[in-house]
Amino acid sequence: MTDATASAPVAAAPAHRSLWADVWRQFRAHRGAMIGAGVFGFILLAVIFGPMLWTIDPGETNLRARNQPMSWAHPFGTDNVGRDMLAQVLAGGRVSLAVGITAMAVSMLIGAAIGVLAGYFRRLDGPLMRLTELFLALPILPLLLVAILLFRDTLRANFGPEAGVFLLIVLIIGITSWMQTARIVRGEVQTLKEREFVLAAQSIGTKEGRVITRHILPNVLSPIMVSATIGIAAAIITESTLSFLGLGFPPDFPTWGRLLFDGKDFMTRSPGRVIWPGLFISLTVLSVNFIGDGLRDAMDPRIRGR
Amino acid sequence: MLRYAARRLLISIPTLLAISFIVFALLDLAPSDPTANLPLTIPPEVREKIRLSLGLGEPFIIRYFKWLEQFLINEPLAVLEQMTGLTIGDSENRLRVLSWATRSPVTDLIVERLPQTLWVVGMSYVVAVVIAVPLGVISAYRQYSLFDQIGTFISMLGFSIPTFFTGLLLIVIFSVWLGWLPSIYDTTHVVEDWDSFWFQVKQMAMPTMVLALANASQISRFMRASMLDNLTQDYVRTARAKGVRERTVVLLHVLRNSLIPVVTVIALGVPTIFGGAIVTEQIFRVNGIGALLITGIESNDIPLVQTLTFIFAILIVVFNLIADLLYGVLDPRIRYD
Amino acid sequence: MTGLKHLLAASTALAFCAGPALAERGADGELKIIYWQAPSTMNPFLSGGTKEVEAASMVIEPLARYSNTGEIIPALAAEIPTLENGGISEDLKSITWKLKTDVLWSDGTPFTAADAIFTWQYCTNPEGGCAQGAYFDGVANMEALDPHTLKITFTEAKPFPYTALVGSESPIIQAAQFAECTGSRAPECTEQNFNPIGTGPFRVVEFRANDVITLEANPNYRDPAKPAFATVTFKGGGDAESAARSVLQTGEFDYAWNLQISPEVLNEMEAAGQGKVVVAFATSVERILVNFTNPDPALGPDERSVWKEDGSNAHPILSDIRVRKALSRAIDPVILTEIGYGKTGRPTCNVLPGPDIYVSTANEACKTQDLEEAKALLDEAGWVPGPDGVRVKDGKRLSFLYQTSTNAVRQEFQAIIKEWWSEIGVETELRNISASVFFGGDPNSPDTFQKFYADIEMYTNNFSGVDPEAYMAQWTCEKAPRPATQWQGENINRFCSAEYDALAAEFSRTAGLEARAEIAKKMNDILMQEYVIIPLIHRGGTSAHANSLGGVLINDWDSELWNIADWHRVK
Amino acid sequence: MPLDAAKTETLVSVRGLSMHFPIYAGIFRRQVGVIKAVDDVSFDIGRGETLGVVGESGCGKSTTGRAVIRLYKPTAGSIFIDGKDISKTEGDALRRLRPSMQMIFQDPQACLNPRMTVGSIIAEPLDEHRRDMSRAERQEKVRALLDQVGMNPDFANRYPHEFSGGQRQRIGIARALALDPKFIVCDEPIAALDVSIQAQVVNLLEDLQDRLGLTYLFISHDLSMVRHIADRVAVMYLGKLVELASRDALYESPRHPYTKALLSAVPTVEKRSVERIILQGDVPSPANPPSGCVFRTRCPMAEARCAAEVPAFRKLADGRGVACHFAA
Amino acid sequence: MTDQREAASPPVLDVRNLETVFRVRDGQVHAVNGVSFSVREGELLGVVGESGSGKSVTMMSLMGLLPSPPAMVTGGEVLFEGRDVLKMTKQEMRALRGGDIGFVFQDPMTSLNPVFTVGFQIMEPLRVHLGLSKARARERAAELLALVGIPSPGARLDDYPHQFSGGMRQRVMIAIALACDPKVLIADEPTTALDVTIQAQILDLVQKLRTELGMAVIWITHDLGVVAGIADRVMVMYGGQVAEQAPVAELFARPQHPYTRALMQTLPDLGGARKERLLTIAGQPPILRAPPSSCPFAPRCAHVHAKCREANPPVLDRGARHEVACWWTPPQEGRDAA
Repeated sequence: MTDATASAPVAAAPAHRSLWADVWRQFRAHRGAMIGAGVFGFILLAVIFGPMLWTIDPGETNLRARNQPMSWAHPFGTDNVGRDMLAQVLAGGRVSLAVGITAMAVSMLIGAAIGVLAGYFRRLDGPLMRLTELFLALPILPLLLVAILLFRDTLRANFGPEAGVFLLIVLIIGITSWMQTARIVRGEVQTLKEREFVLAAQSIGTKEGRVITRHILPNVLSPIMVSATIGIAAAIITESTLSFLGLGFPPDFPTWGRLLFDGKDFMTRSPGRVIWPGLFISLTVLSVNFIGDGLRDAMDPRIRGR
Repeated sequence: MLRYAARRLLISIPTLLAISFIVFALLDLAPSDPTANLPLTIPPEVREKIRLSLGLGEPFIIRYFKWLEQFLINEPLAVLEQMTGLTIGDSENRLRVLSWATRSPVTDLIVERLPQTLWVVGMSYVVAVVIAVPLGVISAYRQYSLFDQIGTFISMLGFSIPTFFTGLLLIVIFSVWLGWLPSIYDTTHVVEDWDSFWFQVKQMAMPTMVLALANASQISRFMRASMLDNLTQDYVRTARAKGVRERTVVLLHVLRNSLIPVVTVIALGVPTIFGGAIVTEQIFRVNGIGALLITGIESNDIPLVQTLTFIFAILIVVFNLIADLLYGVLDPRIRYD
Repeated sequence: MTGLKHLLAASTALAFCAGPALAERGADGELKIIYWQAPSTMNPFLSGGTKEVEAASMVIEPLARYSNTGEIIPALAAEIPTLENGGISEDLKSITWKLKTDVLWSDGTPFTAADAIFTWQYCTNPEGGCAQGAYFDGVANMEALDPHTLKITFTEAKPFPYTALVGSESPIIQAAQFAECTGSRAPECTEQNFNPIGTGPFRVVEFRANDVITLEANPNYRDPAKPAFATVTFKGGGDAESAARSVLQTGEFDYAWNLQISPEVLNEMEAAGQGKVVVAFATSVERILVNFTNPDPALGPDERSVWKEDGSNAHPILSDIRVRKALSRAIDPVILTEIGYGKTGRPTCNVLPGPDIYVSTANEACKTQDLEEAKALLDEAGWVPGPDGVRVKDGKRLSFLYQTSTNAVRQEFQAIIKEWWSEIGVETELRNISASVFFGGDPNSPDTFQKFYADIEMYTNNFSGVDPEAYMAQWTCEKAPRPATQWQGENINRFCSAEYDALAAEFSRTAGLEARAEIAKKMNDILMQEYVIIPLIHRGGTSAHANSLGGVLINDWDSELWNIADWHRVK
Repeated sequence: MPLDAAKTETLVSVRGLSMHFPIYAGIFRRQVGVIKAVDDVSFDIGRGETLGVVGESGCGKSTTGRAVIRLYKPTAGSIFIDGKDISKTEGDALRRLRPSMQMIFQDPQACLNPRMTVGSIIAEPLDEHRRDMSRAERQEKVRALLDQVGMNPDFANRYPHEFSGGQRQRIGIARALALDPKFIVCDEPIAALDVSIQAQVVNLLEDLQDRLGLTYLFISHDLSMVRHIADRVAVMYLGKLVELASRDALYESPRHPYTKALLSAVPTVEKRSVERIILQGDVPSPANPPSGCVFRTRCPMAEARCAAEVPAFRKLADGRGVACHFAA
Repeated sequence: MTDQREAASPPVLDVRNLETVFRVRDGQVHAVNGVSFSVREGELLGVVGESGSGKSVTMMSLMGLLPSPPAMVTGGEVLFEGRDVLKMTKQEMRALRGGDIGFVFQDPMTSLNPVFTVGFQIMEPLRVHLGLSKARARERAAELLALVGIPSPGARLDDYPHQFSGGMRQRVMIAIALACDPKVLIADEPTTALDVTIQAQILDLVQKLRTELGMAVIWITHDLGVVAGIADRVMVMYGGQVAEQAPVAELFARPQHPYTRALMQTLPDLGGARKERLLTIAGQPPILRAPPSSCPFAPRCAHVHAKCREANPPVLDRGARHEVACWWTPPQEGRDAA
């Protein structure tokens, strides 16, 4: 396009702003993303600080207050052994979100590393892409289930019951979900590599490592961030699916998926046991997806120009 | 193109072998015991005998190669024999992959389960595509319109709410409260007249919808993005400058180009049809492949899980290849040599 | 014809449970049964699972079976052999069964003693991996005195000889059909294993493993008026909750098995009015086991949780009976029952909860929780409350590792019991292990229930049939699992008492129900009063049937489908 | 005279430079051929001189430029800079040579990392090579460089997207100057700029050359701009050097039929008497170039001989070089 | 020749005071501000300007080819054979596009639909506008390919665009534009993406076709050299306005607008004496956030004076069909020393 996209900024008085400020400006214009960010922020704050305000121990049973509906004493009601649902949902959210975020971080780390290496070094491209294909072809859910059976107890023994399972689930989700990111990053790196500023860095004599860290990585950050939001959402869903199938965290360890699994039998009797964790899973995933959508728009230079 | 396909196929072979080894090894290493689910009243000597009778006495590598031979040679031959009625070689003494739980050939179990999975999951996929493509097209064409906003929100909802949640919700609403639809899928149901057809429709409705919602969400988002990419291309302006009707511009020029990536995405999703929808099948008791896998895992039926997992891997590899080739067929710019 | 007489005798034996006027065979159409754990085979010898055994019980039958009251009644046998009628030899070393003479297999061929003998050979073939091998323990020989008389001889005196070929776990298969399927070929006979020819009221039309079994009335069944149903659809898969719903709420099925779900949910579903929940109690007890040996990880593999004759390896805290008793006194089994089982369980103070004549009444105090007494016991034992509420003695905290298998109800129990124990100053670390590992018996895994690398563990055990001899013999010293036995052995507690061992030996020599019951109760009381085991709940088999289904007599001693021939539609 | 720079001593000397890219095909990805992007090219550039390289897209001029400063590893040939053959140098040794030769890129949008500030972009070569300088010194140098290319030194902490194309090109030039190079390859530095801006950049390049005694390899498809800036001009076609002559000689009396056609095709404001030569057809694929003379398929003078025999690049009487059988 | 035609025929396309605005996030960009011009049958109007000068937007907006939103034509009229295009229904407008008015765009690589054969794309306007049968359309398409100089046209109809080189693709684009014998051909920088030797081929072709077919051509370019070679009249645009408009010889002989003059001076020459130094125009072309209230070129103008900053100069005819929008009058010395 020639004249239609009047993208050259006015030379006279360009407000001094970095690229990220620009992205943020565009992001703010995306209503869905802003609502998503608000909801996600709220959930995040709630699960981080909520347990400090709502101090009931989520594991504390109260046989005199079983299957309570919503009340002031128990805003989300109680379960069939009288544990407070609000406390459980908050505690479960900590785990679910921590799983989501950590698993995403693991998967991004692997995905970005493999993507950058494959995209940047031609020699590594073949083998690394074969590896990616191999992982893509591995049916994830069954292997996930098996791996959990396989390593659960070893890790439990070494890291304690909670940290062990957490580590395991996070690692497994991370290790089995990096492939899309790697592919996207690789593609992006391959185009970036042809961009003249990379050539310019080479002509300056910048070392390869620094070319990657200084020129390649910052520029693949936006696809990585978009995949990251999708990754968080996917990891939360995967964890809850595993828990739902009864194969994730053990029953005494509340996560949203686990709460949903335990509560599903009580769906008609105390709907709160399903609705609250279900709502939180859905809201979190929804808001994160909307954030991803907004980020994608905000970082897409074609859209940003408009 | 042919040469490209051949090359891709050749590359897939080592990949598949590697996968077969990983699958076998992982499952074999899993601390699962085929007798763990038996009642505690069964004494240990008997358990040990059961284990030996399941072939657990041999070393790992031997079992791997045996399984590989059974899987790659014996099972295909057996399936072939069943389909054609011919007898090939020594079919009596051919060692097949036997399930630990049922002691029957694993492939027979899979063949038995395939129809319901193909029906329900396949139908949901078809429904998803049929819904998603127009949805994506309109959403993109009317970007930021109310339709687009609502469509985007619904499709977001579709992949934000896990299927187990929607599934349970539907059961409570339609089976328990309203009593309209059966909550348990009858795999033996045979469609022979209008009524039985109607029953089939009713029993497929919920699982199909749950899966279709999830799938349609993904596909429509892809479709929308792809349409948006293409709507701003120069050739669209050319088509308009030719005086072509707007509908033709969108439905012929833009859609044709936008479908290229979407079709490959759709092709990549096909293995999941064969793989079954583990959670949905479990919830609605559609005892298909996914449910088989879960039972296999729960009852430590390692040969069954190994075989299913590997078949699934093969399907993924094959459909990856098909997706690539489709790309070449649909996009004249791609020449694979 | 003698056949007719026998047949009449048999039906009179069952008359008390038969429904209203005998209808025509197949008149009631289709029966829909849901077992949420789907059967994987119809051959109970290849799978010890309850679901397989019960599914098979519609098709193949034993010589005798247990009624819903735990009584032995004839099935393929004409009568139950006893010492009185001479069916059991005086030296208790043989039993002679008279078979019904008019029984036909579903393929029309006659049933004879040869089939019974074949079944014994089939199951005891060393290469076959028969899951029911224990039923034939001690059988020295089987011979056919005539085609309808079977003599079983035992290697030593057997005071309770109704094991081999008795009960749904030990039915008789047709020799002609399985002749080629012995030994290592047993698993390969898919057709036979999925579609066994039987003498029962139904025969298989189609078997889909782990999914659905379609059956139809056996045209050669010995009672021409039975079964009332023409076909049975036996669906599997899913979970207990939705199975219950399909019978109690949506009415899609007639009968649902093993509804282990939260009592509140079950009650609510039953309130919908479509069907009834029925419970039968046999011998299953959910119990807490106390480790008598030291599970300290610091000890080596040969020491940890290994019982030593010199007592050097006794548990440092739990070997004090006052502590064990205190733990028991702090538990309220009534509340646990209410929360976890409702009417599908009842609180118990015995590890041997049935049949009725074996049940001791000496331990009822355990049903009432007494935290004060528990505290007093701990005080007495020298455990004084520490600053954080946890009791200490000699600088050691009163702290236990409490393990069980992964299961929602068990984790709830763990949480509640932990709460109670913390009230008396006991600290508890909870641990749950996936069932397949916990019960998997892998000698290399540290997490099996046999290894007991914990202070306390909890699970359910029972015995099949009605005779507790083998069950009670589990707590003899020699049965303690240890490295030398590859960690096999049933004395999971590693409890060792000369008095108990002596009683066990006596039990194995005593014939006569009354005398045997006396000994069994004594043994039970020792285990209870030593607080070796803290029994929690006597668990029942819970099922649900539609209101329109008649003739159901729930039975936990045998297959729940034991009298399916009598089931009928209530008009 | 033009082959060996006469004006002063030679700074850059390229001999027989070839840059071939392999083509892989078939089931086993075997190499089935090569794209001869640059094929046997030789030239010299004198100190302080500007050598223009012209040709149509795909003729190999950019590849030549990149190969000369060793952004590629040449397939054959040698490159002497200041008498030192750098064609085989690798790794750290090559890195140490970088300061003496720099490059200015075509796309002012693409050649600046959008995530870095102008200051850090210009400082990057200093960070890499001038560890001896203190932070403050480096900052001072950046300011000086910005000033040198006619930009406000205070712009150092802004981002590239805040600038117009011409300004970005100035930033690119400042970066190239940071290490005080002797030799700069200008790869179509004005192609992406508007007409009114092109002149600004070209004037700046000329000023810098005068002031700093730079040597340029100026690659462009704009023949009038090359005429303006270059001292000598090389014409490339399909990876080959077809003519190399001093500016005036080339523009006044081109000898190679391709040069003639190229010159006549340029639309100009002034009326020209030269008969317009319109070449037929397209440039052949470099993967499958014609036999003999690569230009013969479009050459109005082509004869049988041209298909059989590769014309040598030979020196004519007036010192220019031409690769044509018929040039005299 | 031009004068003759002027008397003989009314303008085919007459644009008056066209205004186009882009809605952007933080306001508006006034891309076209009161542009007026006309073309007659057989006339080639060259439109020159830098990027952002509004030359493409003008042409796109008069045929409704700009995406809307964000673009909006806010004023003026476009008379095609006397009818106002801007008031036409969608159907009428469509009949005009591709029928009476053909378009050729800048980038032949992206302007053709990659997944349809070239034949299909040429046949499309034939079938839409002329209602030709498939066979007839194909025949005609082959003729058109032959007309634009593509060898073995019949065989190449079934090829896809990627099988053509850039120059060939531009020929295909021209064939599409010519398919229905348009009265006006609008070419938007059709040779910018091409090499000079290929550009020469295309220029040659268009010149030939124009005389053969007798259509009016509007040729947008940023290259003064190109218009000098082919145009009858030249319109120079700046800041969304017409800066100067004159017959080609007149314009190059006596450029009156300071912008035109400066533009000519910045260009190096291919022949003649080499300039020691190129003249430059300082600063950047403007982006107008509001309709210009002063001369948009004033900030960069060498001859700027107070009035330029106060009012936007109207387009004034300075004789010899030479129209200029400038307050300044160059000294009457004939040809300015360029």
